[in-house]
Amino acid sequence: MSEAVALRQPGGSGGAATAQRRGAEPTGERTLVQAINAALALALEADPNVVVLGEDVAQIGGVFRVTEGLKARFGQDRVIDTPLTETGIIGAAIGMAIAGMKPVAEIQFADFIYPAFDQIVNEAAKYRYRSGGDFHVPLVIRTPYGGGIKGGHYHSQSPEALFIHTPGLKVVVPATPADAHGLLLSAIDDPDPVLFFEPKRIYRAVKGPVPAGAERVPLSEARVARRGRAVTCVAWGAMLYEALAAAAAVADDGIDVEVIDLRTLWPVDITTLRQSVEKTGRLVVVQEAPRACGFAAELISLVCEHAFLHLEAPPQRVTGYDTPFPYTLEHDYLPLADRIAAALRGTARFA
Amino acid sequence: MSEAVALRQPGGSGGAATAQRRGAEPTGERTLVQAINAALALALEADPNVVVLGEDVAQIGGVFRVTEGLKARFGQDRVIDTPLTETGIIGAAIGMAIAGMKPVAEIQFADFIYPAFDQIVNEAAKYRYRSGGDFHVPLVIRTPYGGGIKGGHYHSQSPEALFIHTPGLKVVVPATPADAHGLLLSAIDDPDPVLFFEPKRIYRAVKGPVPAGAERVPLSEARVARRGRAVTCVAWGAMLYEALAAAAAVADDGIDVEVIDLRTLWPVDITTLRQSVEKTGRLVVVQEAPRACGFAAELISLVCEHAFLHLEAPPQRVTGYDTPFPYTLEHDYLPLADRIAAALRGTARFA
Amino acid sequence: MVDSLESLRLAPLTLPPPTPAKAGTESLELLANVLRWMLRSRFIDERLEKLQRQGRIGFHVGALGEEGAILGATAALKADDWLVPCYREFAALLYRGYPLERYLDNVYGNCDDVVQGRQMPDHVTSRALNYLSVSSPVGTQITHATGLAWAAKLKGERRVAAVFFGDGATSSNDFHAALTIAGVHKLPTLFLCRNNHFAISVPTSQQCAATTFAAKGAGYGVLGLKVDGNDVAAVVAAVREARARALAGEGPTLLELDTYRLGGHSTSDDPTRYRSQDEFEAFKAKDPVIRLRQTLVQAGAWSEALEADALAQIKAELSQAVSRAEAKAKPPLSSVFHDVYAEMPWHLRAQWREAEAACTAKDASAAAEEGDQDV
Amino acid sequence: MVDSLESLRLAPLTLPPPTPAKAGTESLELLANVLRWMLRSRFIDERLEKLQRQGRIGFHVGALGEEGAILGATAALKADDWLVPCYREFAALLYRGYPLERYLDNVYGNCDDVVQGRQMPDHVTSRALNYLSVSSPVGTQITHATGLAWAAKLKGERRVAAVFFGDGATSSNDFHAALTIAGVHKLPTLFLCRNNHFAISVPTSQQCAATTFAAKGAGYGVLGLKVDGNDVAAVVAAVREARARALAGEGPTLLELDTYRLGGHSTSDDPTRYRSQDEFEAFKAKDPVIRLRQTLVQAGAWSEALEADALAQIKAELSQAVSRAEAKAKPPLSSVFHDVYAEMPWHLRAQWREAEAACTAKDASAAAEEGDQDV
Ligand SMILES: Cc1ncc(C[n+]2csc(CCOP(=O)(O)OP(=O)(O)O)c2C)c(N)n1
Ligand SMILES: Cc1ncc(C[n+]2csc(CCOP(=O)(O)OP(=O)(O)O)c2C)c(N)n1
Ligand SMILES: [Mg+2]
Ligand SMILES: [Mg+2]
Repeated sequence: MSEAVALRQPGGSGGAATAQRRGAEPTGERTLVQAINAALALALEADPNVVVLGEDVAQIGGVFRVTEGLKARFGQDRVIDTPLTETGIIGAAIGMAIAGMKPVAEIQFADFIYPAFDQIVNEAAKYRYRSGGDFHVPLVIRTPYGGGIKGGHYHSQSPEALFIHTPGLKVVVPATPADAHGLLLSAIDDPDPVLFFEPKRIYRAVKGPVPAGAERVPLSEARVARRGRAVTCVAWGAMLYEALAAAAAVADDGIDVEVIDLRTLWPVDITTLRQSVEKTGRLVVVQEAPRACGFAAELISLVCEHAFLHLEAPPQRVTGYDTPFPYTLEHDYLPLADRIAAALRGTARFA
Repeated sequence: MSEAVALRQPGGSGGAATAQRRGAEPTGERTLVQAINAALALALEADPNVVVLGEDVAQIGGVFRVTEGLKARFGQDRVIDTPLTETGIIGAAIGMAIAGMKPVAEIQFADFIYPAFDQIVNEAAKYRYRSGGDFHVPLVIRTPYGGGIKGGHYHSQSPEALFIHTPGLKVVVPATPADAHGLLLSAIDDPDPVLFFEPKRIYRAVKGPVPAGAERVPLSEARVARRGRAVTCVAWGAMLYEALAAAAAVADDGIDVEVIDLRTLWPVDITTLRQSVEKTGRLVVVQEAPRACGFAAELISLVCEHAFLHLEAPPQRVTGYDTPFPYTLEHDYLPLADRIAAALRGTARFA
Repeated sequence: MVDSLESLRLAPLTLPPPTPAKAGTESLELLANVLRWMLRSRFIDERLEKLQRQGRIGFHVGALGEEGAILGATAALKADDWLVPCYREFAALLYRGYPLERYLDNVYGNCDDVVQGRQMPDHVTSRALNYLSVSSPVGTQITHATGLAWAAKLKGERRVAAVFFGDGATSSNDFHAALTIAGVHKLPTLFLCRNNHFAISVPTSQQCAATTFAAKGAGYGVLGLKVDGNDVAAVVAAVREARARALAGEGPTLLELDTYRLGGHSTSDDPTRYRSQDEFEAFKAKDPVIRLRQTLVQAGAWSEALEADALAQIKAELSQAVSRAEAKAKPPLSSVFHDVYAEMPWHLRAQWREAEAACTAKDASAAAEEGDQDV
Repeated sequence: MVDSLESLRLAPLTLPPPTPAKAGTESLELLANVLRWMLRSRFIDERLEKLQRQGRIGFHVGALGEEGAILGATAALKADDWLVPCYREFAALLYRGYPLERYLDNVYGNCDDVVQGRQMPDHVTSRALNYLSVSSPVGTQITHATGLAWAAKLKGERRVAAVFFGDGATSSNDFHAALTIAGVHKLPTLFLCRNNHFAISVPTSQQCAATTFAAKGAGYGVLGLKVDGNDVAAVVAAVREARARALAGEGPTLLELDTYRLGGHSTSDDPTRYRSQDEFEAFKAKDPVIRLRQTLVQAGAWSEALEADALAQIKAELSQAVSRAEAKAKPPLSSVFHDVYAEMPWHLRAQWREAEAACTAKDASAAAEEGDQDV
């Protein structure tokens, strides 16, 4: 089931991906990869200070071809293949950013971000604070993220919680081509370091319209992807489609689920979240990452702080398990629609 | 107030630190530093495979003198000053551990663990799993941890949540000399990688009896540091004493607080936690680290999952703020007794 | 000892190959055996690439063109030596005696896979053969080798730790850390840099501005040697010397095994996007299989018949291993939850029950759907 | 150009000091100014150490013995060049024109501190003076310098990025990454390694087995030079040459400034635990202040009167700066919550309110307690 789901479009009120269902011309439809590529091209064109750097990003346009064609168009000084050092990519990008450039650094897989972890959490995240605002680091770190492509432990990880726990960083995970486009442009505008996680499972599986212009999607605004009154289901990235599929499945049982696509994980849009839970009284959070100390825990704690008296059932988590990400059994590991549907049913019927 | 608190003993049922209150002979009393030193000496003596390695640990016995005297006693082959590379300390220690040794690696401050982050989360944590149990990594990483010594951003951090989020690791934070001693011995026995965070604010401020022998304190067993019926207050490390001081303060208002010293953060002792909340119906979690995605959020989510119907008030967090750790105003940043007491009152009186 | 190594460093990277005599004490028999393994390695690579194209396996990362460096170095080690792989050295493991079928089990990630289908194909391991676990993050294994060597030294064991890594990996944090520590503590570590001229698409000229990777040794007080990695006899001799130095307490050696990746980076890669056909042809002429075959044939130690025999043998063995591995079941659901820790903690037991329930529900609904269809 | 640098590399690390003539075009005036700053630096170190012992400040990390390397290099740069500090280079910032009182504000972490008391003492910064923010993690600034130089190159600016770091920092991940990238991209970076012979207690012999830290350059295709860091004229000349190379597009230079830490690592350290009095005395004889003073006096460019004047001046300035900084208030509570992001998000606004409430409550209860006592 899950494979098919990944190919479907998000439903709901977002509008971003409704064109396909209405049978729009294929010309308007883009994949996530194409949307990101287009946003990068717009940014490179608009501002000479924007540079793209990372392993294999220039000559071959990245191992997922997200940066394809950019080197040919903007030259090797602005689209740069680096040596194999994530420490160096991020460390040097921080220096560039301090000097007034806008580096968009790629980490080839989110699983390989850890050699740069010190630079991200001890340097980029704290630079503005520790220099009293004298310097700041307008850096975007793009990286393919999440499971579902048979990548095993090291090509499947979802480390967003580590960065949300680090003050000074922003964390974005788009789920639709339009959002990928508009959020990436906002991330590049942003004066602070932004982690931009790209759900690679849906890099090509999802298509949708993308504005031709440079319209921004503002950071820290969630999107209600499906309206409902019975349970609030929060998701992001590739799991949004699983949540929507689960919502559709339980709708047959008369359970009316509201699905929220967070889009920006941190700083989170607490208003949308609180209002939804105040309405539904029930919460299910979907997260690919291992459960313990994941972002779902933070969301549940926030809801306890902001809307406890509205809760009519224990808030639930549907997550990856607290194990490394497996290869053969990845579909048993991932919180796919079946598991979400079961949690939605359990939560909706709790009394 | 907070300085004085740090010098007090834990109360409650633990027994570990009751001697001083009974006026025991000073000979039986040891600081946390002395307890850890004694445990390391016992381990080095008992097993030739145990080695201690890190920056400045040998010649000068560590910047906090925790390993003082060990090089003189066990030789430079077993107590080793390394070059300034946390990547190398942990990477090499993993190799040693795979080869059947029991390295006890020191990271000079928890704030400097990030250059080794990749080795810890991608290698040590996954080695048993990814080799099908063929190899495993019996490694202990000791590191001074937490704020309160005027260390600013980089000598004050509490990064436990990052490691709890990583499957395959165990995380221990002792609060009493006896626990530091017995838990460190258990950590060294343990066949899996253990992060052993030492609350440096109470390195010398807390004294208590330590067994002369090699009694172990088992991992994953919490300690009820003070019995009570009205609110459960969970704490660990240096904040335990703040929680106890707050409990004492609100006891004057007739609020009877149960204080749990987790000791092992992960895997957590869910039984003790659940039973306490089932009894009190109210929960306050104290955590030094920044709030978002910290361990307090996980504890609250676990309680929602295991004891939601027992909750009579919203579970509350008293934590560091979502900013880097400040220098001059560190006592405004830390979740000290005043702030905990306010949360205990608010939670106890919630209706 | 260093002198004799120095001479190898100067060996020009050109045809004709050195005569076996130049290889010093290497016996023709050993070289013939290495050639046989090189042919096996290549046959496996070609077959697995096909299986991947057919969608029968998910992925393969091969050693085309680098067989001489990998198997020459492996042949120079003793069984007791730690062998720390990168991800391209499956043939080294097989050479040490790992059953081919078990390797295919790993490629298929089935229930007999040593790592229970938890990792991608080619991420194999063997404690019995002193062969560490393959990891995908580039470079991380290099510090492990330093630690293994340190343990050997502290325990007074007569063994070395030899670690493979690529040219790209010399830029990793772990390369730097490992050489720093091994240099200071004179650890018996052999750093085997397979310079195959690319890190995926990035050529060595964009990886590092040093004239050679061997030049990095001096910055750590470590002897650095550049060896023609397609000259198998030279590789065997150099690794043997480095091993002898290590055991004599003279410290680690950094060996740059200069070779060339004739295939793509992995089955996911298309090398025509970043290298010219001319360059490829030039290096293909220096193929270590061609060179070693020529040498051995001239010396009367190899023949067409032997070659045909070797190929027939691996063909038969591999067919059988593939069909057996392919027929096996997936690992059980329990494999997801075991081996995270030595003992399974409460939360993983609970999550395992959750996963079982999810499976049961899925099976039930699948059965129900089938039932529907039957109607 | 490289030739003239090579000769500096060979300059023996012995007294007597080189004559000013050897320093090429360095004017005596510039050297006299550097000496004045070296004396100021030393005076400040000695005073701050006392303040720390008296409990009036929390911490200080000084430059005793390393003033020649730090100020010589700084004097060779232009105001426009990026200066990326480690944590020991407060004198470089003052040399560039930072007001002494503002520096003391940072040491006291008071309300006028540029970083609002958020960092430990000596973690100062100045955008106006192109002086980056001091960080405690060792080595992290080295890659930043590479990035700054990269930006300068891409923007076509005529400036270099010079970065200070210690001998211990050469083992850091960032050293390796920075030199790798700067080498490949020929970036105008000056890597200034203050080899003061210790990383806290760990001597260079246990830090790295290479004969010199300068030898590391070759592994990155980067020119590496060892300079007598206590010979100020040599430092100035070497850094000028390296700067000229960088601007000429010839790429980065790694300069090992061989010096010695005459003090403890910081006010928290007791160096007698790890080094002998004999070693200390031997290096004390090579004190750069003594050497430069001798050279300049011989050349008629320095005198006792000038020295007395310089000391009187810094004494007066520092007394005033200390008493003013000490008298200032703490930073406001709001400083904890500002500057995490450019704009404060909702959760920090909420946490700020929490913190205000906690303060108010504490003040109230303190007032109440005082009231109790009054009774
Ligand atoms: C830390 C890290 N960064 C990036 C990658 C993605 N990646 C996989 S292999 C590879 C190139 C490795 O090149 P090299 O070390 O020369 O080895 P080779 O594949 O050529 O044998 C890259 C960039 C990774 N696996 N790990
Ligand atoms: C990553 C990291 N590890 C450890 C420390 C603790 N530490 C602070 S300074 C220092 C020694 C640095 O030595 P060196 O680079 O030679 O500089 P020096 O202090 O001698 O100028 C150490 C180990 C740190 N600050 N950062
Ligand atoms: Mg390569
Ligand atoms: Mg030093």
